Amino acid sequence: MLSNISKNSIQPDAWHSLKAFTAARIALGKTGTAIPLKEILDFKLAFAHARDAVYSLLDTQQLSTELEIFNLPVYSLQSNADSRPIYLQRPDLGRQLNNESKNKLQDSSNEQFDIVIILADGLSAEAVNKNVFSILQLLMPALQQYAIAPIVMVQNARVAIGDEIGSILKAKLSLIFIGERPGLSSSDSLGAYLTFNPTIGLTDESRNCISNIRPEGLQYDLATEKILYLIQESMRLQLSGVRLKDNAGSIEN
Amino acid sequence: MLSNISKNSIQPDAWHSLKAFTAARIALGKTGTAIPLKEILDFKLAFAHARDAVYSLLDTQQLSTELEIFNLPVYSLQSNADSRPIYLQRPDLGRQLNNESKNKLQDSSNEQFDIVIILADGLSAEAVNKNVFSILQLLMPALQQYAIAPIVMVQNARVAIGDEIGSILKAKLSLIFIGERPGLSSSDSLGAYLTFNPTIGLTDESRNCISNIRPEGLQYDLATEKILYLIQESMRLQLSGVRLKDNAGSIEN
Amino acid sequence: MCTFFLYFTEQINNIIYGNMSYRTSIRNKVYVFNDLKTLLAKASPLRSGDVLAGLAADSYEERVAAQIVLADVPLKNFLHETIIPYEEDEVTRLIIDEHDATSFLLISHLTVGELRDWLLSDTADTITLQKLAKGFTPEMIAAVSKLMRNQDLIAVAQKCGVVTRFRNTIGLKGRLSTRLQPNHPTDDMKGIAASMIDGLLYGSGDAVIGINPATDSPASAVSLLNMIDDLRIKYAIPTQSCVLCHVTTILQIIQQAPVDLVFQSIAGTEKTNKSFGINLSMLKEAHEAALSLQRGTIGNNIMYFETGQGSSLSANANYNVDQQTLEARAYAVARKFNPMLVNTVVGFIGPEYLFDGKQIIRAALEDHFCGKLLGLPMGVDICYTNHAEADQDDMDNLLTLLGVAGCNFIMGVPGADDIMLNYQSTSFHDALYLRKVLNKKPSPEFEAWLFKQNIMDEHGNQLPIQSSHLLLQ
Amino acid sequence: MCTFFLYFTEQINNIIYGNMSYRTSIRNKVYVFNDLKTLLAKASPLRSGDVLAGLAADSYEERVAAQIVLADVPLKNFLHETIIPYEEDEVTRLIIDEHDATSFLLISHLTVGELRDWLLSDTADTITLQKLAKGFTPEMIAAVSKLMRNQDLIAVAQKCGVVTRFRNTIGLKGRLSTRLQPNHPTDDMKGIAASMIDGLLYGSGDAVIGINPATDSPASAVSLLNMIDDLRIKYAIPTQSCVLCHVTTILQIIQQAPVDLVFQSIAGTEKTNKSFGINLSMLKEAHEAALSLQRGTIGNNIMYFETGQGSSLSANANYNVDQQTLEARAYAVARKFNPMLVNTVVGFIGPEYLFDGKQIIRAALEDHFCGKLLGLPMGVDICYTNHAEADQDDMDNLLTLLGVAGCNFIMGVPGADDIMLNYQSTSFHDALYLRKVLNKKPSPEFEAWLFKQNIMDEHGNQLPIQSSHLLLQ
Ligand code: B12
Ligand code: B12
Repeated sequence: MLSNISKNSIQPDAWHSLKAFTAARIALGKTGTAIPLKEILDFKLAFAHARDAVYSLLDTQQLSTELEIFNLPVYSLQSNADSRPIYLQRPDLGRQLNNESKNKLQDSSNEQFDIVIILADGLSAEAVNKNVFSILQLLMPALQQYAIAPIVMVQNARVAIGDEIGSILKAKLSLIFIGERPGLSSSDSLGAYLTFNPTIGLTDESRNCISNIRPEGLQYDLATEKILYLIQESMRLQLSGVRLKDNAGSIEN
Repeated sequence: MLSNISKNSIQPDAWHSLKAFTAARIALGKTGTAIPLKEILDFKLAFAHARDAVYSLLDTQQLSTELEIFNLPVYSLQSNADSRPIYLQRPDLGRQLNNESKNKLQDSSNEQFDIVIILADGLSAEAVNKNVFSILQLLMPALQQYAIAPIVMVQNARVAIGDEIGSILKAKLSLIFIGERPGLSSSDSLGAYLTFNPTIGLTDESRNCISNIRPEGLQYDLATEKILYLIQESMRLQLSGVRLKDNAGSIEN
Repeated sequence: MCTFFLYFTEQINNIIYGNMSYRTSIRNKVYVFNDLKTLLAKASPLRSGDVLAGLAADSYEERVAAQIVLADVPLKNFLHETIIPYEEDEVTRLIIDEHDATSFLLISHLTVGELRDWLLSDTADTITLQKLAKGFTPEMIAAVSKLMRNQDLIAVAQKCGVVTRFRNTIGLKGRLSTRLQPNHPTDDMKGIAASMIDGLLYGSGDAVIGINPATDSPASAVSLLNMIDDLRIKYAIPTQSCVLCHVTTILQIIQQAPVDLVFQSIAGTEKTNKSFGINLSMLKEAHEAALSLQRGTIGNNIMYFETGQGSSLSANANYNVDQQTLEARAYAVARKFNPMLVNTVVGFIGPEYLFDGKQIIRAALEDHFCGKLLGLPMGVDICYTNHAEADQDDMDNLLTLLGVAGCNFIMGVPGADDIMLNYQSTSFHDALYLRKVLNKKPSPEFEAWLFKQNIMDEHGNQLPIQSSHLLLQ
Repeated sequence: MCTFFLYFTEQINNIIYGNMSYRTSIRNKVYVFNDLKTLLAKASPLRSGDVLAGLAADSYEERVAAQIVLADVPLKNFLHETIIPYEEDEVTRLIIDEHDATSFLLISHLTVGELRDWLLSDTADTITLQKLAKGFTPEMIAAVSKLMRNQDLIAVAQKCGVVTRFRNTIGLKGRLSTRLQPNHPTDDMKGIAASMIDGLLYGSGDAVIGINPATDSPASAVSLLNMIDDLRIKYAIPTQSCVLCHVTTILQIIQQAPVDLVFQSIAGTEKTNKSFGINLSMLKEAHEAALSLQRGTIGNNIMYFETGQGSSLSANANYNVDQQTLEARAYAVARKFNPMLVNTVVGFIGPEYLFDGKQIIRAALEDHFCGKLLGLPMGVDICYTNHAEADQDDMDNLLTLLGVAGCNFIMGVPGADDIMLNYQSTSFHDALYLRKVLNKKPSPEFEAWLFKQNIMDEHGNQLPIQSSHLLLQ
């Protein structure tokens, strides 16, 4: 009886084939009630990398170069959170432009705009670095009917910083692309938040969200479709947020 | 049945009178299996104060004044642990004199001594501030037959710093008084460690320890008795540590 | 020890400001707490969110001073001194207007400290605690939790029993249920189904099969609901489903879709709820609409709420009340609607509110305790994000502690990694671990189903599943 | 997930240095670990003592890399690559010379990672684990513990069973024992007796009544031993006593005093033990002397050892081995002498070795797991000092976790406050809490005594004690 100790104690799961349908950690198998060590170590390594992604930096250089084709002024701004550790502990500061940035923006223009597009690092600059240009390439041409404000890149930022930026630039609508917190299976997931009539002090019921934008998530074309639908509807109804529903037709059809 | 909720749920212990014999937290009573809240809060407050004691400072001013009556030079030195947080994390540094202190001591004398007495903050400077002078008042007169080195006060120090000090001063024996880690019921407990032939690199089997010196613990006169016994025996046997036993007769008799 | 008798606690009626002022002195230092909400905040165990809000005690001594004072505050005070004005906040109005004075009579003579001591006494048994639930206000329970050690929170919660029913029974003694959470970043039907099958074959999903949809599209919600319902009917699974979109979205589709439980995130102030795009009357409307569908077979607990410390501060809607007290107030919102499940998503937001594993563990035990005492079917999403100072070891600790405390349900996420919400929760395996080391079983109806499907045996062991298994067809 | 397959693990025999070199690469970064002891250190969960020693992994990624490599190391390697030279260290010699090759044969084909997976499997049951204990070396078990999550450490330890006997039986399933620790700063007989009575009336003291004497005076040790023995005989208490002075002091008095258990602090290297003033032959001498007294009535487990991570580094005797591996090596010393009790005093020394509650909890679970697998009757002194970053909540967590893990015994200190050793441990109440929430009982012989003395009823509830109670006379 005692001689039966086998090199492989794992009970595999018979539904391994289902893994084709999702990146979720399914069909891991088990030993007793536990996850096999191989999977645990894989998880831990992903954890190491997700934690690193939180500290990734917005590649403003690269982004600026890419954005040139849109022929719009580009600003590179900072929030009031001076460092990453402060950013993580002080979401309030991440919602405010620092003084220098505020001045820069205020001096920039007296025009009124329809839409301001903002690129913010959020919790994963990697997400912005990797995805935002691809989606803008699809989106920008479709926005030709609107007066587009200078593009704003902002570091150590939270979603609500779009309210300040939008109001300074007197934009009817702000669209902020921001890095979602990194997960183990995707440290580069982009979120887009849309706010009609951006004004300091707004809260999240006044926005709409398009989440999980990345090649393995909501793909660029579908994301663009959703964003365009929401922009049109927002402009038509003159509002955004919970009363604006995404009736663009489900992704599946 | 439900109306029986009483203001006082505590089941007191019938042996309250035993508290007279010990400062231990006995006869606390209980509610269910739990300690009554009043006692929990008392414990927490003591915890606050014990934690503060860790950060108390050696009152070198006051101590110097007090030590004057012994007519010995007094040195005030520092270990290589520059701050309290470093001290707590780096016991190795707390065992070394910093350079300045080392030089000071090396320059001080070429004599040889029998005994060097060291006052070190350890984990509670409070313990030294409160107790050491009282015990030295009893101890010093009894040490007249020995050549006593300058008294050394040292901050951010561990027990083994006595080895370096003793060897620089070429003392046959070092006696370090040091603050024991503060407890909830006594944040000012003093320890004394005695080492024959102090040399850098010794470990604790080579020392003797007299612990819990304070009015509510080992009282000054009894502590002095013990220390004197150990010094005499150490000098006689030319050793200290596990092979030197405290046969001075138990405290009780 | 004897030092205790040197501290004196006095409460003086501050005529000038028209409210109570609370004070004590320790070693000649006088500590004054201007009002109840300040006292509650200063008495709270340290957490980053209260520091961020500028409400935390400045020193450990000040925290203990506040606890000493709080211990002597009569429970009655909580009915007279509201921490957010009655006029300004519908949650306060709910708390005060629906407070059950009859149950409260039984404890109205106690102080907060006396309540703590009584809760731990043997006379505070399951039945008595159930009877008292409606007599407690959230603030009273938040207050008492601040005086409790983790072991107290566990021991008292273990004595509570809150049982709810829809298609099965959740919260019985010796049982541990799970929400199966098969999220997918594009709401892909096959991807979600794959995770669901995985979970079911691991014995997960008795509390609810609940999907967070990636989009808030009503059409997508309808498809998802149909998909789960088809599966549930096909395999006759005694459980309930939920798509966790915004309550307004559910209201929009409730007539066309098989809606079992109605979900909503809720918080402890009207203003925070407004930032979530909801208010009490919307919840009432949703509750009534769902009830009218009459889909529950053995019970009518039909709401699923999620909460979590920190959301009010994040929405600038905290009224300088500490985050744990606000969390308890969210439970007043929840209990108005007899929910099937209440889930505190404790480490979900991030380190700005709960910095590390220690704070997450403490908060989870508090939330579970407070919810249970207030009569709610509490589950906990044992979780953390990658920007917090926590890891799987902290979650293992919390998981085990909540098991001992008698938590109604936890999450079941494939491999503990939510690939859409981007955080780590508990895996299907984690639930099996907990059931095994504490000898717990799933909900009885679901357990019977697992036997029938040859997924689990009577000892609670998972059985080997062949590729020919019904669920894999 | 699929990223896993991108990492490759290779082990190449490094001919130049004559030992194995261990390496892997992650995202193009190559990680090389020169030898087994480096690998073990880098694979260790973060703790301050390893940082202090300069041995800890530089990043979380490096730690995981080391764990990935360690998983593939064959158990056999541990017999060939000693981490402290055989020639230099008697603990290494003990480990190698007394290794049971027959038991090892059963697992000799496994790697560390395969051992982890097997330990968690259902085939690794209590009896099999008991049979294997002597086939494990401390380093193997330390290695496997580094690959385990807290829940693994708990689940596997729960399956172990180590039972010892002297005058009662300690370590049976469903039992939780306590060392009654009635210390006093001046060894005052009445003071100590008062704490002893307090503890006994709270159902504490079945593992041992053990006093740390404030002085190391032989005369005082004799008085203390006589005092406990008188009390034990007078009330016919089925337990054992111990005075925790240095083993040389006990040896000096063993012929004149009623010595039940012989105590000594031990560590995992010869050099550290030397700094404690001991070596293996002294322990052997003490063991034999104590056995010759024949005081045990139902068994002959006669030694009581204490250990704790960090002592080797503190004595400059760590040979660049991480503190947890050294701790496991101390267990090899312990098991040589069939101890009645082994107690890891986990948070006792201070933050330089275990910084905060999280590190203390992790270390305690590791120690308990390693000791149990090596066949030792492990107890844990769940404790912290006032210079560490820990508090009662951390201890409540650890207490509860160890209860689930099946820890043999914990400490019983009046009010959790040791007034002589100056640290916080567990109180008599804590043990009652744990017994209650987990439905555990004391050692059977002691339980019967508690019934007889009307201290406890059959449900494990404490009975009210009148001042006329026998023990109070
Ligand atoms: C954290 C989080 C929350 C937290 C936010 C609190 C906080 N202080 O951070 C809490 C738990 C309170 C929350 C609540 C809700 N959330 Co949410 N949340 C997230 C999550 C997991 C991460 C967001 C993030 O990383 N932001 C980036 C950082 C850098 O920015 P930030 O400024 O710190 O974050 C702000 C926004 O994230 C915003 N926010 C959070 N959720 C939502 C939802 C909507 C619709 C909007 C407009 C804004 C918003 O709150 C933060 C503070 O202002 C995302 C999932 C994801 N993968 O992104 C879902 C997500 C954004 N939330 C979602 C939903 C549905 C909700 C709820 C509406 C659920 C409900 N039925 O009540 C509520 C209410 C939202 C509201 N109106 O306030 C959906 C949105 C779906 C969609 N496409 O519309 C997402 C995508 C998850 C999901 N699929 O279920 N959420
Ligand atoms: C911490 C501690 C330990 C730790 C020390 C490890 C470390 N790195 O800190 C450990 C657990 C290893 C330990 C072991 C022992 N200890 Co011890 N220990 C203490 C304790 C609780 C606190 C000491 C303190 O605060 N020091 C002050 C700080 C600032 O100085 P430090 O340089 O950091 O500490 C050094 C000394 O404390 C020394 N040390 C620790 N214990 C002992 C014991 C003796 C006899 C000596 C000479 C030195 C010594 O180790 C430290 C590192 O070098 C005291 C009780 C108390 N209230 O003081 C007992 C205490 C000093 N220890 C005691 C004993 C008996 C022992 C043992 C001999 C027990 C045994 N039978 O094996 C062993 C071996 C000691 C040795 N020769 O090394 C007794 C001494 C009694 C006496 N009057 O002789 C005391 C008073 C407790 C008691 N009553 O049981 N101990």
